[in-house]
Amino acid sequence: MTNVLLIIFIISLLYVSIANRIITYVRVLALQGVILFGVTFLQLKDIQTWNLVLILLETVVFKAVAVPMFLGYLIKRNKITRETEPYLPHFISLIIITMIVVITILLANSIQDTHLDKIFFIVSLSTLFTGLYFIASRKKIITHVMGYLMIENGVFVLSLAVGNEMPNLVNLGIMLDVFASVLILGIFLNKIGDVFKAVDVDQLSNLKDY
Amino acid sequence: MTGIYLISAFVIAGLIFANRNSLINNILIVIFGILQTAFTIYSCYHYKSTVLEYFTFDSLGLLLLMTLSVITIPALLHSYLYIKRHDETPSSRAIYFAALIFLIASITAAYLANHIAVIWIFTEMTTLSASMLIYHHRNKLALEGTWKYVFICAISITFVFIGILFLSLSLQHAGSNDLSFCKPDAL
Amino acid sequence: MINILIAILIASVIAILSVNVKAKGIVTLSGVILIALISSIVAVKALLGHSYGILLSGPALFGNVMVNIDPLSAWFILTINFTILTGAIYGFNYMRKYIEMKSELTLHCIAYLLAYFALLGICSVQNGFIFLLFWELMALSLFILVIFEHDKPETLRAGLNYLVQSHISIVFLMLGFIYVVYKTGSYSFEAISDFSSQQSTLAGTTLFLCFFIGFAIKAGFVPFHTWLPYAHPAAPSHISGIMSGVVIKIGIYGILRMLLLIKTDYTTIGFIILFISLITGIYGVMLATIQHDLKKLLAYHSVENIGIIGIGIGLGCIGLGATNKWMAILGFTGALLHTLNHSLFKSLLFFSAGNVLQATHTVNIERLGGIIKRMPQTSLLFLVAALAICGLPPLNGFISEFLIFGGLYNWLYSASLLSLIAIVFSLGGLVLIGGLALLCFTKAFSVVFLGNQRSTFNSEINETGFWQLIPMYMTVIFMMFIGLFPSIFINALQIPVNQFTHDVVFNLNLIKVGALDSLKTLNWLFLGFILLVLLILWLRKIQSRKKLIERGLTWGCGYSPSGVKLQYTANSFVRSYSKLAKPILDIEKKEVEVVEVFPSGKHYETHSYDKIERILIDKPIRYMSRFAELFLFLQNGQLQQYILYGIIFITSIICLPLIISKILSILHFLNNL
Amino acid sequence: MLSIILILFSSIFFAGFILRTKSIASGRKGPGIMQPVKDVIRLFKKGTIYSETTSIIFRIGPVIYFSSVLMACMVIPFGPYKGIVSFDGDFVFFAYILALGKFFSIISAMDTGSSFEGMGASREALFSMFAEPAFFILIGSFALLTGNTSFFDIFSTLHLGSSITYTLGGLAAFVLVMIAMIENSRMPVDDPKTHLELTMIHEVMVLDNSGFDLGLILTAGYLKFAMYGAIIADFFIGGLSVSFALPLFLFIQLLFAVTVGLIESFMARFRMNHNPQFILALSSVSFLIFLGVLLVLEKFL
Repeated sequence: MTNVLLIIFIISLLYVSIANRIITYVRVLALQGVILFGVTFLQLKDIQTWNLVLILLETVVFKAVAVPMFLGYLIKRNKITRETEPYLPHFISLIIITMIVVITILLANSIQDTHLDKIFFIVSLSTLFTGLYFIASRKKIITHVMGYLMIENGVFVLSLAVGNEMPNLVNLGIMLDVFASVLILGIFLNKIGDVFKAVDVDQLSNLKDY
Repeated sequence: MTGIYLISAFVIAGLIFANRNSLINNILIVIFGILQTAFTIYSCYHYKSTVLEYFTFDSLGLLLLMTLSVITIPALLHSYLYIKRHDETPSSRAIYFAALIFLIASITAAYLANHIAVIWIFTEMTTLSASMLIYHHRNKLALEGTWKYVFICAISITFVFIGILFLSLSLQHAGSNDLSFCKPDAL
Repeated sequence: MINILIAILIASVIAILSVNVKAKGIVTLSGVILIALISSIVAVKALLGHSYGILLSGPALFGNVMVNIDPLSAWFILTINFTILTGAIYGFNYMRKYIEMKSELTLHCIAYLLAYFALLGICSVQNGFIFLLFWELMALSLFILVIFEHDKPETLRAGLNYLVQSHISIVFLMLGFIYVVYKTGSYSFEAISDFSSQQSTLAGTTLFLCFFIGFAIKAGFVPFHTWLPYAHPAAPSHISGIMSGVVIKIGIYGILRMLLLIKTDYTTIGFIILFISLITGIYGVMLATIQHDLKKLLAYHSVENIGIIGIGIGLGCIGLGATNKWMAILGFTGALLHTLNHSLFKSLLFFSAGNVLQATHTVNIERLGGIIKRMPQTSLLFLVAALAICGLPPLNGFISEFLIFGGLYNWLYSASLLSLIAIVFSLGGLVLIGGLALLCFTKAFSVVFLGNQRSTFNSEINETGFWQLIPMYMTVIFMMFIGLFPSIFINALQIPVNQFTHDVVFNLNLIKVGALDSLKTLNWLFLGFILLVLLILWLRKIQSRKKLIERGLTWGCGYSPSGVKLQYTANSFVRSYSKLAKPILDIEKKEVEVVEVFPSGKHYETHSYDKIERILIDKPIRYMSRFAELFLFLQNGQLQQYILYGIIFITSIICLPLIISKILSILHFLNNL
Repeated sequence: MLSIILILFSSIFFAGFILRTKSIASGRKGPGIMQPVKDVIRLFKKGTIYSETTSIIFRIGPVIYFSSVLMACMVIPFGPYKGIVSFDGDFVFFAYILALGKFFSIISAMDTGSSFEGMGASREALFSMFAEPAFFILIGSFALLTGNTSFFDIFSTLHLGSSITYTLGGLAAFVLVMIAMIENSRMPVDDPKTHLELTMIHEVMVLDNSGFDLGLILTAGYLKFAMYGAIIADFFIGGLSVSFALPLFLFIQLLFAVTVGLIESFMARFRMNHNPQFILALSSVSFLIFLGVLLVLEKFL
């Protein structure tokens, strides 16, 4: 069951790469939150109950509901256009993300570690790199935030791999999630939307060396 | 002493943030300067000892701490003059100094921490306070700088977390789950 | 004693911060006097053989701190005390002109005290860690002192240049200390001694060279001298005086201290020091001669004099290596005495230059002239110092150079062919230095102070106030005292020099060897010379009483317009020299060729530049910045690209071990074929 | 004591001999031997005129110049007899006290503010600077040869035995003659009789001096000649007894004066910008002497 959920997770990544509208990204993020909730529920059986509850709350309330709603609110409030506006065509994005997944599989195959659950490793790494690729290849700042959230999800998957032995690390990861998301989204909500009317990264390139 | 230092530093930061009276704020800043210096001297005399389980006065930490403390005094003085000259509002001044003291205290704690997760936490705290300082002027450039700083730092801190995860994985492989840098008795 | 000194320091700093601007100087001055008094008492005792030593317990980080004032430290402390004291008195009056720069003055006063304290600390602590702390304190406080007039961009640039180069010096010192700590685990100076006696000679020599470079940057040995000609002119005159007088001497102290500690092959070290010092001396004075900026000229002369001191040290080392006792004694005595002498006459020269600067607001010697009629006291003080720096009898400079010559001639007896060649070149070099110094100071003195005034100034040129002249007179009296009664100082130097030679204390009255014996005769000769001059002056007075004494125009060979424009300038004075030296130095000429039948006014300029600086500093920096410009595109302000760099980095980090393992397996496969 | 009396004695006649030689060489009868001394005595009786530009430096300059030369004479020995003083390294004192005199003569020339005198001063400073290494290396070589470092000890232990030592002595004499010429600004470095201010060195420096001061400067010049003559003579009379040494000394002084006169009569003056090369060549000759000394001491292996 866990494996099935994780494969759906990877498919969501591929879907995101060819999505045309920003609202799709938000939905995919919500979906990933739900998947993570499922994985957590199935994976973390050995830890204390209150800890598990905290993690589950985080995935459902924070990742699957609050953040997507907040993103939708932001898009409306700042009147962000619906197109995703990538630098590269969707077709190439798809190829690149497929390549990322293939390479991570190859990479995971070459690791000999009995403690490491391969599928977690593959999913988390490919999510991570997809997120990074997202940030590097999209024009809008809000998509950068989404790329970052995707990276967080990848990290969360990885932390689940060690969650049973070290629940503290998962807590740390949650702290990171909440903290960074609040900080980044807070700045975005409060200032960037107000100060820069058309929210394009090209406007945010005045600080440079030449 | 370490606990006292951390608590009082954060309390001072909080008080400065809550308080708007410039005289009391200045007194608090001076108190913090003295506190920082005293703590540095204290740590010099407790070379290679461990406190509060997670903090160790090792050579590297001490060296960096001394550098920090040497820079702290002029930094506070310069901030005082700078703020005075730029005719700030009481609230922005309070935020500035609270963030500065918060930053210095978190850096100190990060230097002395002997556990990778503790370092990680304090590093995140430095990101938070430094971004407040960067955003001090509240203009377009400051916003851009803050955005870039926060964003890149967030990604980097995520990667640090991934590193910690990998480390813990390989530690399990080696049959251990202790994430501290070195045992107190190995110092 | 240490507690009292620190208490005085802190009390003075607090007092400076709290009193009003007029009293700051008095507080500083009294602080300096108190510290000088206390440290002098201790130092004099140490110089007489009762070393002051105290072991302060320190934290485990750097171990216990030995504060030890041995005779060598004592000699330097006394030198520092005198120059700092005169500098403080002079500066107290000099800075009155800047009374409206309140905060700068506060900082200046505090930095002066701190620099003084750091200098004393460097001379007395025997712990590498604390030594470096004091060294840093000195570098920083001097930086603040130098950039007093920080609104001038060139001052700030000179200050930064100084700051950067002092930190390069600190890096080398740190390397040395860390090397020792790494090997022995202790910061104390004894560890250096232990280290060098345990390790091979090569290790000892390397360690010494590391320290030598660090100290040489401070002292201003060529090619590490490039900060000196910028920092000295930029600083206020009393700071130039103490910088040239004592701060660069701290480098000499460091070299001597390391010589005491490191037991190694003294002959090799001696030859290296001798070689570098000769180049330093000759190059310094060669460049000094063509300068048009009075303070820059003096700065290059500091380089030259460091060379002379270095020659003395080099001779001493070679003497130690060859177990030629008298050569070592003469070399070290000459070097130590010249250290004192140079700090005296160089500070005096800078003070005089400061007087001229305040009166005329320029130090460009081509614009000055005829100042002796307006400022007779300053001019005569400058003249005396100029005579001393040229090493002319009967002043103090001659004594120390005489001792160094004595060391050189003493070397002759025990020398191999190689050292004989070295002797000839040292002799030739030393004499050439003397000759060029003569050329340079006749130029400087005569162009600045003699003849007619070359340009008009806005304000009336007046003699400097009495109180500003007092420290200068103190210095002159001290200089003459050394010149006329050198035996006192040679005797005082017995114990410090003895630290190097490990000889029984020699009694000047009993030795019949070499140049030391000659000093007694020289005493009488100098007195005789002064008497002779007075006698002839008296004779002339008697003669001229009955005769007609007229005043007239200068003889202009039948053509006598007002002589201002026809006067010989500094540039023309050294023209034949600069033509000869042109291949070695870097002299840039700007002239306009006369083509018209009726030429209009033409302008002619020459500039000199330090060729070593151009080759060693400017060129590499240019190449480096050109190389760095290639990477400018990286910092382009695009957030995504910054993230991209991260991706590339992480990918390569992950992939590298894999690729390497694949390559290794291919190699393995190839090997097994 | 004997040496300074002899130097003073020979200085009285020295200039006269030079003048007489030159007169004879050019086919004239010339003034009497005592004429230069008479000139000086006349100057001593005269009044003085000072330029309005000058300061106190101009007044004390000649006095210090004269005193320095007189002091320098004191360390010169006469063969087996010491000078008034003799100590290790006295030639350093000798050179530096002369340099002191030169310093003052240069700055007093610059004090007048005249461009001609500045020109002379500049040249004097440069040329004497280049001459000093030659002198020091020369004396250093003989110090090495004899193992002593004072004029008296060097000369009294100097034994010219083999042919190579005679060569060295001859070369040394040549270098010293040339140094003397430079110090006194005579031919071939400088021609005091050109009457062209642009080409003179020493003479042009003292254009403004008159009366007593000029007398001092001229006397100092004569003393310098006799002093260098005495040094040259000392090379050859070191080991001899007085009865031989005294006539030989006077003969060498005479020979020196005649040589100077002959050089001035028959040689052309160098071009001014060739002078530094010539003077540096003297240093090379001194270096040769040094190598010769190494040969004598068998330091070459």
